[in-house]
Parts: sequence; structure tokens; C-alpha cells
Amino acid sequence: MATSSAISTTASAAPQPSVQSGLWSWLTTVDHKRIGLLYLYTALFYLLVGGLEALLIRTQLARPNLSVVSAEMYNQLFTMHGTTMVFLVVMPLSAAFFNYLIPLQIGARDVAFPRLNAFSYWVYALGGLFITLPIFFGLAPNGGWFGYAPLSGPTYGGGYNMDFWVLGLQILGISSLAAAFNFITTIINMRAPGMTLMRMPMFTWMSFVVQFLIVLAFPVITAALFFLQFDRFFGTNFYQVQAGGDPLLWQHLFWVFGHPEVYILVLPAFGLVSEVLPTHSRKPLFGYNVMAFSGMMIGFLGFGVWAHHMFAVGMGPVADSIFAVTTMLIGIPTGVKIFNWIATMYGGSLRFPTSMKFAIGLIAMFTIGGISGVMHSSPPSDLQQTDTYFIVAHFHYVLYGGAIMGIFAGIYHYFPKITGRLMNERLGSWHFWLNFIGLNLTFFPMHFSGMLGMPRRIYTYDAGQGWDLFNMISTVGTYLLLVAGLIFAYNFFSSRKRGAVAGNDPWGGATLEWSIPSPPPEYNFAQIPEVTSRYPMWDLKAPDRTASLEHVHPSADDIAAAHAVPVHEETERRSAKELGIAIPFSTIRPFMVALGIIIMFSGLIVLHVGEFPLAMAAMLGGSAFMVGSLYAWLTSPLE
Amino acid sequence: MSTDRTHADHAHEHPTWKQYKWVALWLFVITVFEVWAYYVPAFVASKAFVPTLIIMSAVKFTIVVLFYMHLKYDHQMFRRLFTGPLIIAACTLVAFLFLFSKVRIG
Amino acid sequence: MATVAAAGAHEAHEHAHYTTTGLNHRKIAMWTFIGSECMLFGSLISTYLVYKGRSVVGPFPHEAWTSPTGQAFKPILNIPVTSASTFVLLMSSLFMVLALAAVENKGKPGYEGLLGASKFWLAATAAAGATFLGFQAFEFTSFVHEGLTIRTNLFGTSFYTLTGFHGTHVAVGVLWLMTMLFIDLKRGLEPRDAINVDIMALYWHFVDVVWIAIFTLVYLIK
Amino acid sequence: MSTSHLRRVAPVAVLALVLLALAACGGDYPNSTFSHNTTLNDGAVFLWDRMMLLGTIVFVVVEVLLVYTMIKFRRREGGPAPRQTHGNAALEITWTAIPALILVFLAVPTVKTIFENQRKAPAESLQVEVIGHQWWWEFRYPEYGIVTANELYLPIGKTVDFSLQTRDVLHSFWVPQLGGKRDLIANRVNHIWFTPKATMQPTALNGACVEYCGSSHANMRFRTFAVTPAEFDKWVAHQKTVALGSPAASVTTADSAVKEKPIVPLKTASLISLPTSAPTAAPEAWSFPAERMPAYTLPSTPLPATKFDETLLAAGDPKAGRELLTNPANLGKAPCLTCHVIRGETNYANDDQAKGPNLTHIGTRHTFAAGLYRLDAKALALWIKNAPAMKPGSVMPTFGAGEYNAMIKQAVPAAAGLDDRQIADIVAYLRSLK
Ligand code: HEA
Ligand code: HEA
Ligand code: HEC
Ligand code: CUA
Ligand SMILES: [Cu+2]
Repeated sequence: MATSSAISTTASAAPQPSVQSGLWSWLTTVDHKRIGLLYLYTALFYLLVGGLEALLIRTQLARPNLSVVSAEMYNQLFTMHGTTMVFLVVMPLSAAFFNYLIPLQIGARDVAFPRLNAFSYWVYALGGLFITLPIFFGLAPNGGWFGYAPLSGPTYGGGYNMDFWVLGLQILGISSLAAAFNFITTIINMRAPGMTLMRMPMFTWMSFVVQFLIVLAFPVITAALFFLQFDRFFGTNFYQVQAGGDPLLWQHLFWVFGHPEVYILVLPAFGLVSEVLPTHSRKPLFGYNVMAFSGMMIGFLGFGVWAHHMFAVGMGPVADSIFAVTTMLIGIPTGVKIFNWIATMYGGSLRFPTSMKFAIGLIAMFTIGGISGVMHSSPPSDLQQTDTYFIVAHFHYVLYGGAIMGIFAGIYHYFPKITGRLMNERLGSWHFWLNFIGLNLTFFPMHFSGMLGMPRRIYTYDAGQGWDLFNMISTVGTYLLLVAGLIFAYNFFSSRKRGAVAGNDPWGGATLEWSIPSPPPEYNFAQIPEVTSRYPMWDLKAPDRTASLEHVHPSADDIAAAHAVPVHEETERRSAKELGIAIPFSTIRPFMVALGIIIMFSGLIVLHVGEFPLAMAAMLGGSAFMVGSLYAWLTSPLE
Repeated sequence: MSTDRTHADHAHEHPTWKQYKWVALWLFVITVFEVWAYYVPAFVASKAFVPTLIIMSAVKFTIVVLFYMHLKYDHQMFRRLFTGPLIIAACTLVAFLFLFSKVRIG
Repeated sequence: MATVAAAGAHEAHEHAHYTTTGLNHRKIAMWTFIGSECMLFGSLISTYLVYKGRSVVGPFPHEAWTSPTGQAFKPILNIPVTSASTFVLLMSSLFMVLALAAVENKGKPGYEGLLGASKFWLAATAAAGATFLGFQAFEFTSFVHEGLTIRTNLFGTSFYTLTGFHGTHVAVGVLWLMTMLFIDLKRGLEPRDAINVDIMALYWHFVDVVWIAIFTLVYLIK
Repeated sequence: MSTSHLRRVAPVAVLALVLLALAACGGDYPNSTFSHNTTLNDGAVFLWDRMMLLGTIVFVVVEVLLVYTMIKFRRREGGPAPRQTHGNAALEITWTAIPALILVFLAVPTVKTIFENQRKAPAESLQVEVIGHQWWWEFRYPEYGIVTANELYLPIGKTVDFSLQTRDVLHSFWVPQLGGKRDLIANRVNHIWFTPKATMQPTALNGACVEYCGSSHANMRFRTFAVTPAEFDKWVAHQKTVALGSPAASVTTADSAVKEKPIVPLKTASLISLPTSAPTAAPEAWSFPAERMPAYTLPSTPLPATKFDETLLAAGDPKAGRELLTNPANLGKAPCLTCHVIRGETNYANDDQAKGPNLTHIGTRHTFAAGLYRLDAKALALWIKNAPAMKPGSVMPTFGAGEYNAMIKQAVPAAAGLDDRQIADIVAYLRSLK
């Protein structure tokens, strides 16, 4: 088979079924790999949901003056589509990889706070239901994923729709923040001996940057949402225009969060691609230091550009100019990444399994989205673009062509590690090409319809405006994307059972996760490895190739302290008990704390319905349940 | 094991009662001065009022962080984890004041 | 988010494990959390300042106001009382460092007497925190009596929210302190527990420095 | 195998994109943002062209490099292991510096244009107040005391200074052919100004609300008529008058009858004072001639299934309609003038208080309901019968007897509603308001 690597030698037996199974084991697991899988499955499910929402949107817009869905339903659909894709699909898909990969890549047996990790997942899973289910009752949020006040406030956004949004995002924020503290600690403190920061795999690096973005951006939306929540539930005046409230306060707070958020969405994908490209080029990542640094720069600059979403609000020429220039600057570190990726491939020995196709697809497609992003950064011109389909084209090229393509690259690349089996390459190829064509068919025409005057967030448009053709093509493209998605789903599920057995290292990867069996044993590493370079597996398997690259041994002290052993390939699979490795106990408590939080928040909705006693019961009961479970959690031993 | 080692690593560097005392005294004195300033109309009216107060509270902020939170003596990782966000937060705050300064209320 | 902090704070995987930096997991998480809190309070304080002077109706923080119906309102903020509560909170930070020193140095020479009395200092810190909360409760109730609620105007809205968030943080801190005191009373805190007190102290001091900023920006600057 | 895939697909894809691009350049695009009708838009198009050029260069460089690399360096079985490199400072500095340089060429004209566009409007410009409502547009010409809705008249060659406000949520004002947009923000007054170039041909253009504002955001459109100065003057002279259909003698204002205060006091919006006496000689009614309306400005929104006995329309009696609207005895059935102003009639609200569009010269307009429907008898009749059925969420209530009002989930009781004949009369009256 064209894709199996020449250097993959260890032919291991078919993956053993996980010892633990059954619903209860999933509810109580604190194993970062199983939590990663939970994230993966849940987020893929929501990808289908968000995709179907998009499908309805596109069907409604296929031709002028259609009424496939009502105006009100359309507004709920696009709000939920945006919210779902951002908070329930791309962030959790990234989280799936954070969970699964970071400990493996840094040579750790788990994350720093395994139970907090389970908690993050359960808050996400339950919060996702909280915000998604209302659509079946026509009560889904309808104020846009940006929830601009005062439309999202009590005066103009009455009803329960936006209640679910405000509370839902608040809940999801808890999940992301908890996970971010966890991963920052994990990356700082649980790296294997010798794994210095500048030896970390690039995916871990980008994840590290992303965690800081989360830690700094989410509190801002938390505050903004608290204001909105207080306005809606307690009658405060933050965004109440009658009392002098300023709608721009919401906008600024939202985008101070919102812009870093888009890098939260794309940097993990960049990280994944930075793993895939070197592997299949058989060359180290070009300009590792600069790649790490540009990631940090993107993150840092990302906090100084938020008002480029607000050029139409009339901030005055000075502010417009400042934000225009800072926005343009972000193109520079991003460009560095693009060129370094190409340089990684240049002179390499390229092969093109599906993951590589998606990775290259990301470079090609993200560049288009990036360039249109730079086009928005010029305010006089952006005033013709903003809130039109040109913007929709931009962000789908960066989100679908960037984040989603990168994540697909990651899924194909790591599927054998996760399941022990390879995905079908033929179907993968079909998936890629349909996806690639569908993506361009769907989103490229939006550049035209946008510049030809079609506004965003409209459920209908009149005939004769010159937009019909472009909308039709977009809609056709979307159906192609659905077909591609279904092929992927089939491939995914069937390969899990019937795919070719992968072995430890099917691709010839350079990093630690390829040294252990697939799927990895629950303890990950039988012995914590000692790392001497960025490419430990290449050092081990193809030392002649990496001979010219940097190798410095870490201090003997550290290694002694950790009883580390040089990196080697682990071919045996034993139980943690046999090896004497302490494994954290499974526990239901993180789930219960998460449940308590959801009940507590639901109380607020009940309050809005006007059932005061029931609301109080839910809120107090929920908090009591949460505090009780938390206490039980904190007082029980970890392992 | 590492907990103990961590702890041992920097425990001897912790500030002592002598410093704690001085820090407390400074906090007290500055606070008294701040409140006193509030009651001097001429000072309140002067251009120096706001900057002076902000500087004084920044000094208080800094000495608590450096000594009570022993950031001055601790691992530099902590300093980075704190100052980075602090700077971003401060810049954002200043940007907000700038962006909202020219309000035109209808 | 308090939940997150608490959850993170009591769970560790580090005992008897190698850590890369030799630092404590939870302490790293706490500093990260504090960094995150900078952004939260930054947003709250920004909002207060942005809305300063933009209320459509009174009462106002520093100016008297007469409503269209002729009702007269005094300036709301009570500087003497708040100065006192500020002082109490500042002193609680001193008690906190002394509590930490007492736990860290338990049994060492020089720490036999009051300086080694961790229970006393923990109790004092908690008491000071509770006193601060008492002051705040007094402040809030008297403001409500004077005609300022969280719904009255932008000032009321942003003021109560900002100081309320801070007060909630203090309340969480007091609970944490009391839990620690309870443990101390039950089994006595040893130097090896110092890390736990240290982490709690970081939180406590941070809540204190936030108040330092609030006191100046909200109460003193007119 | 995969590269051959690529070789096969890439040209097709490129060809498709090129064709699409050609389609976009060649066709008839009434809302194109690439027009040169104002200097405001000249700036935007200039920047666009520059970005297009630079962007295309970057795009081509990246994609060509990428494709070249993919083809040149694909793996050959048995080939030597590639040379291992881990970076090259000179190269990396190059591809940091060149984009930086490119951006300078973008940033400089950008900043220049920003400051140019955001100067203060010349003092002698025509003032137009744009007031956004969920989901329609109010336009006021304070110099002339004109209040109108959903149809904006601009004199070619004269600078227009728009001041933008909203009565409720955020909206955004946009005429793609005339230049960039500006948001309408509560508690703020925003400005945008431009000059339709003297070389422009008189025409009608589409405009739209481009800030999401709730259920009928998609239905918040408007028409802009760029007319010659002479035509504009004619239009103004006529619009200043009370409607020809209404007897000027009965002009009163009934401000005192309205207790309710507007929720958001629009402090700067001009309160149009109503004329107290009839103009002696009413000027000729002028509005943009219907036959000159380009097709794209004529809405084709399908009418709802609401039943209406159309034979009644031809027989509609304007006098009876007027009686329904203006006789206080009918206020319960046809409370139109509590929400609408018809200058010259007894109004129960002034222009600042009215919830609906000013109907004074509704008979001269071409479209209604924010550009959603052509203003013909049938559409108007259906509208009065059941407006929310024609425009989701519309604030205009359902009046037709027995009609189900989807917004409040109730049917209008037969006795309280208007029957088809009455509606036909009202329509006739409204259409007479030239
Ligand atoms: C993954 C998400 C993602 C990413 C990575 C980006 C990246 C960028 N975005 Fe985008 N953006 C969004 C998601 C994203 N965006 C979303 C969701 C919205 C809409 C929100 C809403 O309203 O709902 C939005 C909206 C948006 C706007 C507001 C438009 C408007 O509403 O009017 C602007 C304005 O400046 C902008 C700019 C940019 C820029 C300059 C980049 C840059 O980071 C791009 C940098 C990349 C490149 C430039 C390409 C590679 C570089 C080279 C090959 C080097 C050479 C290049 C040059 C010299 C130009 N984006
Ligand atoms: C990551 C983010 C993301 C992604 C991936 C997408 C994907 C898509 N988006 Fe969207 N979109 C947004 C983020 C995203 N979007 C945001 C933020 C907005 C703004 C919302 C707002 O204005 O408030 C928006 C708005 C938006 C609009 C504008 C609506 C409007 O303004 O009125 C449109 C219109 O065409 C659209 C279309 C699409 C389409 C056709 C896809 C397609 O690519 C979807 C294709 C996917 C599928 C068809 C599913 C495929 C199925 C699978 C992969 C199977 C899953 C596998 C298993 C179960 C194992 N999106
Ligand atoms: C509760 C207030 C209210 C009442 C009462 C009311 N209207 Fe309206 N009317 C509106 C609003 C609001 C609109 C704008 C709706 C839109 O376009 O979304 C409107 C729009 C209209 C329009 C279209 C105007 C235009 O230029 O787009 C006509 C005609 C009209 N109303 C006629 C009537 C008649 C006739 C009556 C009485 C039988 C009436 N209205 C009663 C609120 C009201
Ligand atoms: Cu008004 Cu959209
Ligand atoms: Cu952005």
C-alpha cells in the first residue's frame, strides 16, 4: 500500500479491545485518551448538526424568494450554525486533540488534573445539549453568534431564545477555561525529562499558545455575558439604551474575545498540519523556532485588532487607522507559517496519504481566506465588504479551509494511533477531493455575491439582484460537502473495525506518540522517555538522517529524578498493575458537578418562565448538588 | 517528593516578618495619604490628582504582588504567567477608555 | 469560575511524580487563574469607568442630585466607611502572610510564639475578610436605602456588579480560609502543607490587590 | 496517483473559477460595489484594486510554489533520503520582510483614505436624517420639513450629509452603488457623507439594512433615487405640502391627545412642525417616474395566500376610506393615525412618536413595507388586512376581520376588524395621497 511507511517495522497484533467498556466506564473515565475520544465523537456529531443547519440555510437561499424555512427559523438556524460550529465543533475537535495528543507528545502519563479534565468534557457535553435542544421547539437562540445588544437584550430580544444562548455560552466558557488551566499546567510541568520547550512538537506548541488565548479571551466574554445575563434576568442596565447603555460596549467586549477566538479555532489546526507535513515530507519542520514564535506573535497581536469587526460603527479615523494597521500586521507571522510549510515540503520526499492532502489543502485554502482577511483590514474598502457575503466567504475559507481541513488532516493522521487501524485511503481520497471541490463551489461564489451587494444574515433576497447564479452554485457545493462528509463518516466507522492494522508507527513519525503501541495503553508510556531532540523517533529509527540536527542531553539530575530511559519503541502491552503504575480512579463526580451546574443554570430559565418556586428549587438544588459533588470529588483520593 | 523539593527550593528566600511589617506599614501610609488627598479640594481640582492616585495605588498593587505574593522571590515562570496577562488587561483597559472617550450621546 | 479555581486547586497529580519545572501543579494553575482573573476584573473595571458619568438619572457616586420630582439625593459613596474596610482588607493580607510563614516554619526557632500560631493568623485573616464583607453588606443596604439599586441607573448597575464580583471573590476566599482553619484545628498544618496555604494566600492577595485598584478607581477618583 | 488526480482536477477548478470571475465582471449587477458614483467609493475601489493586485501576486506565488513543490518533490520509491534542513535565516527574514513591505503599500493609502473620508462634511451639504426602525427606514430632510419612508431622494452633484440614528436596535445604512455603510447605533448619532457625482445619470438604486436587526432584517430594504437638481427641487416642493387628497382645512395636531412618551428620546432628531395653514397653490406632484424604474428596483416578493375580494378594489371609495381613518368614532377599528402621520389630517402622534411610516405622500411612492412590495392596490389591501403575514414580525398589526395574527397568535374578532370593502376604501384613500 502506498501509504504504509517503509520504516514502520513493528507488526503488532490487532488492537486489543479496551478493558473497560459500557456506558458507566465512559461516564466515569478520567483517562485523557478516552476523554479525547468523547470530545471527538461529540464534536463530530455536532459537525453533522451544524452541517445540516448550513444545508437548510443554503437550501433556503438556493433561489430568490424561497420559503423552505420561515424567517424566524432561518434566524435561529444561522445563529445556531455559527454558535455550533465555533463552540461545539471546532473548539471541541481541537480539545479532542489536546486531550489525546498533548500527554503523548510530551511523554506524560496523563494531564495535570485528570478529573478536572473529565469535568471540562461533561460541562461541554451537557452545555452543548442545553444550547442545541431548544431548536426543536423553535426556541433556539436567534440573535446571531455575535449576539449584538440591544437585540440580544430583554427589550428587543424577549422570549427564551437568547436566554439559552447567554447561559449556554457561559456554561461552555467554564469548560474551556477549566481545560485551559489544565493544559497550561500539563505542558509546563509534565514534559518528560529532556523535553525542553523548544523541543516540543509543534502541535503542542500551538496548543500551548491557544490555552493562553483561552485563558485571556474567555474572561472577557464571561464578563460581557454576565452583563447581558443580569440585564435579561435581573433588570440591570448594561445594554439598556433607555438608561443610557451603550451597545458598543457589548461589541467591544465581544470582539476583544471574538478575535482571539478565531485564532483559538485555527492554531490547533496549524499545529496538526505542522505534524503531518514533516512526516510525509520526511524532513524536519522548516524553521521550527520561527514557527513557534510566529504562533506566539499571532496570539499576541490577536489581542490588539478586535475593532476591525467594527469599522462601520464610526470609531473615528484614529482608531480606524490603528486597528487597520495592527490587523495587517497579523498577515506577517501567518505568512511566515505558510512559507515555512512550503519550505518544509521543498526538497523533501513527499507522499500523499489523505492526511497530507488535507494538510496541503489547508495551505492552499487558508491563503485565500487570509488574503481576503487582509482585504477587510482596510476600512474604506471594508465598509463595502462588511456584513456582506464577502465576509462569509472570508471566514469560511479560514474556518472550513483552515480549521476544518487541518482537523481532518489530524484525524486521518492520528486515526491509526487512536484505533490501531488505518483509514481507507481510497475513500479518504474521495472525501478529500469532494470536500475540496465542494468547499470552493460553496464559498468561492460568495466573494462575488458579497461584492455584488448581497448582505449577510438575510433569509431571503429578491430576484434580479444579480445574485441568483452564485447562490445556486453555493447551494450545490454544500450538497457536495454533505456527500463528502457522509463518505468520511462511513470511512471512519468502518475503518475502526475493518481497517488495516497500523502498528506503532505507520507513517514514520518523529515524535513520542509514535513510540508506543496503537491504541496506546492506559498508562501511555511504560517508562517515561528521556528526550534528547525534537525528533526522538527519527533519532531512534533513522539516526543517519537526523545526525546533522541539534542534539543536547538534558541535565543528568532531572533524568535521575524521573528514572527516565532513552526513547525506545514499546512493543509490549501490559496492564498498569503489572507495571506498578498508579492510574487515577474512575469517578462519576466530575460528571455530577457538571450536571449540578446545568441544573443551576436551567433554574434561571425556569425563573424567566415565571415559576418562582420551581426556579429556586432548581437553582438551590443544582448548587447544592454541585457543591456536594465537588466536596466529594475534592476529598476523594486521585489514584 | 517534588512538592517538598519545590517548597524547599525557595522557602528560605521568602520575605520575612521584617519585610512583611514594612510592607504593611507602607500600605497603611499610602492609603491614609490617598484618603487625605480626597478631602483636599484644591488637590482634587488640580491636574495632579488622578495621576497621583493612580501611581499610589499602582505602588500598593506592586508591593503586595512582589512581597506578599512573593513574586519577587519565586520562580520566574510565575512572573511571566502574571505579568503577561496583566499587561494585556491594562492595555485593553486603556484602549477602552480611549475608544469610549469621544462619546456623542444623542 | 470560582468552581473551576476550587476544582483545580484541590486536585493534584503531582505527589511522588516527576514535574518538569519542579514546581507544584496547582500553584502553576493558580497563577494562570490569576492571570485570567486580571482580564475578568479588567473588563469589569473598564465597564465601570466607561459608564462613569453616563447615567441618565441619579443618584451619582460623587455628586448630589435632585430628581425631576424634587427629591434630593446625596452623593452615594461613603469614603470614611470604605477607607476603614479597605484598611481591614489590607491588614488581612498581612495576617495571611503571617499565617503562611507560621505554617512554613512550624517548629523552627523564632516561631514558637505568636509568629508560629497558624490557627490564630488564619482565623484573623478569615475574620478580617468577613469584616470586609460586613462592611460591604452595610454599604449595599445603606445605598439601597438612599435610593440606589442595581437597576436604578448605569452607575448602580456597574457599581454593584463590579464590587459584587469582588465581594463574591472575598466570600469564596473566606470559605477557603475557614476550611483551612478547620483542617488546622483538626490535624494541625505542617510545613508540608505550606504549599496549600501558599496557593490560598496567592488567591487572597490577588483579591486584595483588585480591591486596591477598585478603591482608587471607583471610590477616590471623582 | 494523487498527483495525477491533481493534474486532472486543477485545470478544471481553475477554469471554473475563471469563468465565474468572468461572469461576475460581465453580467448585469445592479448592486455592485465597484461603481464610481461617488468619490467615497472611488477611494474604496482604488484600495480594492490595489489589494486585488497585491493579493493576486501573493496568491499566485504561494499556490505556484506549492504546486511546484508537490510535483517536483513527490516521493520516488527507492530514491535517496531527502537532505535534512531545519531552517534558513536568510530565507525566513525574506519572507517576513516582503509581506511587511507589501503591507506598507496597503497601509499608507488606507490611512490616507480613512482621514479623507472622515473629514467633516462641508457646511452647505444637504442634511438628511436617517432613522432606523424595526424594519423600515425613515428619512427626514430637516431643512424642508419633509418626513418620508423607505424612499430616499438625492440630488445629483450635491453633497449629502447623513446623520444616522435608530429608534430601537442596531441597523446599518447601505447603498452599495454609492459607497460604504455606516451603522445606526442607539444613543449615538453617526455620520456618513458623499456626493453623487455630477456625471451620474438619474436612476433608482437599491439600498439595504446590513446589520442584523431581528426577524425581518432581510426585509429592511429601501430605494434611493438619484435625480437631477431640478427634479429634486420639484420633489421637495411637492413633499413639503400636505397631501393633495386631504382637505387642508382640518389641519390640527393632536399632540395633547397622546400621553405616551417615546421610549427613546431622539434629542437631535428634528421635530417637524406641522403646517398650520394650507398652501395656497399646491405644486404639481412629482416623484420618480414609474416607467424609469429599473427592473431590479421593482420587488417581486410573492404575495401571501391571504384571501381578498379583488373586485372591490376598483370600486374603492377614497372618501369612505378617509372617513374610516380620520373620524375619531372609527378609532377602535382603524387606529391608523395613532401610529402613522398623514399631514393635514387629525393625527394622534407626531412624527417622533409615530410607530409607523409617515403616509402623507404614500400615493407617490413606488414600493412599501421597506421596499418589499410594489405599491399597488392589491398588495396594499393585503397589507392592511394582515401585515405580519407579509413581513415576519412586522409591528403593523393585523386589521382584517377574522385574520389570524401570527405574531400575537390570535385572530382578529370579526366585529373588531375591517372587512374587505372597508380595506378597499382605505386603499383608495391611501392611493389618493399624492
Ligand atoms: C479561523 C478563523 C479566522 C482567521 C484565521 C482569520 C484571519 C484573519 N481575519 Fe478574519 N474573520 C473570521 C475568522 C478568521 N479570520 C470570522 C469568523 C469573521 C467574521 C465574524 C463575524 O462577523 O461573524 C472574520 C472577520 C474578519 C474581519 C471583519 C470583517 C467585517 O466584518 O467587516 C476582518 C477585518 O479586518 C478580518 C481580518 C482577518 C485577517 C487580517 C486575518 C489574518 O490573520 C489572515 C492572515 C493570513 C494571510 C494574510 C495569508 C497568508 C499570508 C501570506 C501568504 C503572506 C503574504 C501576505 C500578505 C502580504 C497579504 N476577519
Ligand atoms: C467552523 C466554523 C464553520 C463551518 C465549518 C461552517 C460551515 C459551513 N457554513 Fe457557516 N458560518 C459560520 C461558521 C462555520 N460555517 C459562522 C461563525 C457563521 C456566522 C453566523 C452568524 O452570522 O451569526 C456562518 C454563517 C454561514 C452562512 C451565512 C448565513 C447568513 O449570514 O445568513 C452560510 C450561508 O451559506 C454558511 C454556510 C456554511 C456551509 C454551507 C458550511 C459547510 O461547510 C458545512 C458542510 C458540512 C456538512 C454538510 C456536514 C458534513 C458531515 C460530516 C462531516 C459528518 C460528520 C461525521 C461523523 C458524524 C462521524 N455559514
Ligand atoms: C401599531 C402601530 C400601527 C398601526 C395602528 C397601523 N400601522 Fe401601518 N404601519 C406600522 C408600521 C410599524 C409600519 C412599517 C412596517 C414595516 O414596513 O415593517 C406600517 C406600515 C404601513 C404602511 C406601509 C408604509 C410604507 O411606506 O412602507 C401602510 C400603507 C400602512 N402601514 C397603513 C396603515 C393603515 C391603513 C392602518 C390602519 C388601518 C395602519 N397602518 C395602522 C404601524 C402601524
Ligand atoms: Cu435593520 Cu437589519
Ligand atoms: Cu477578527
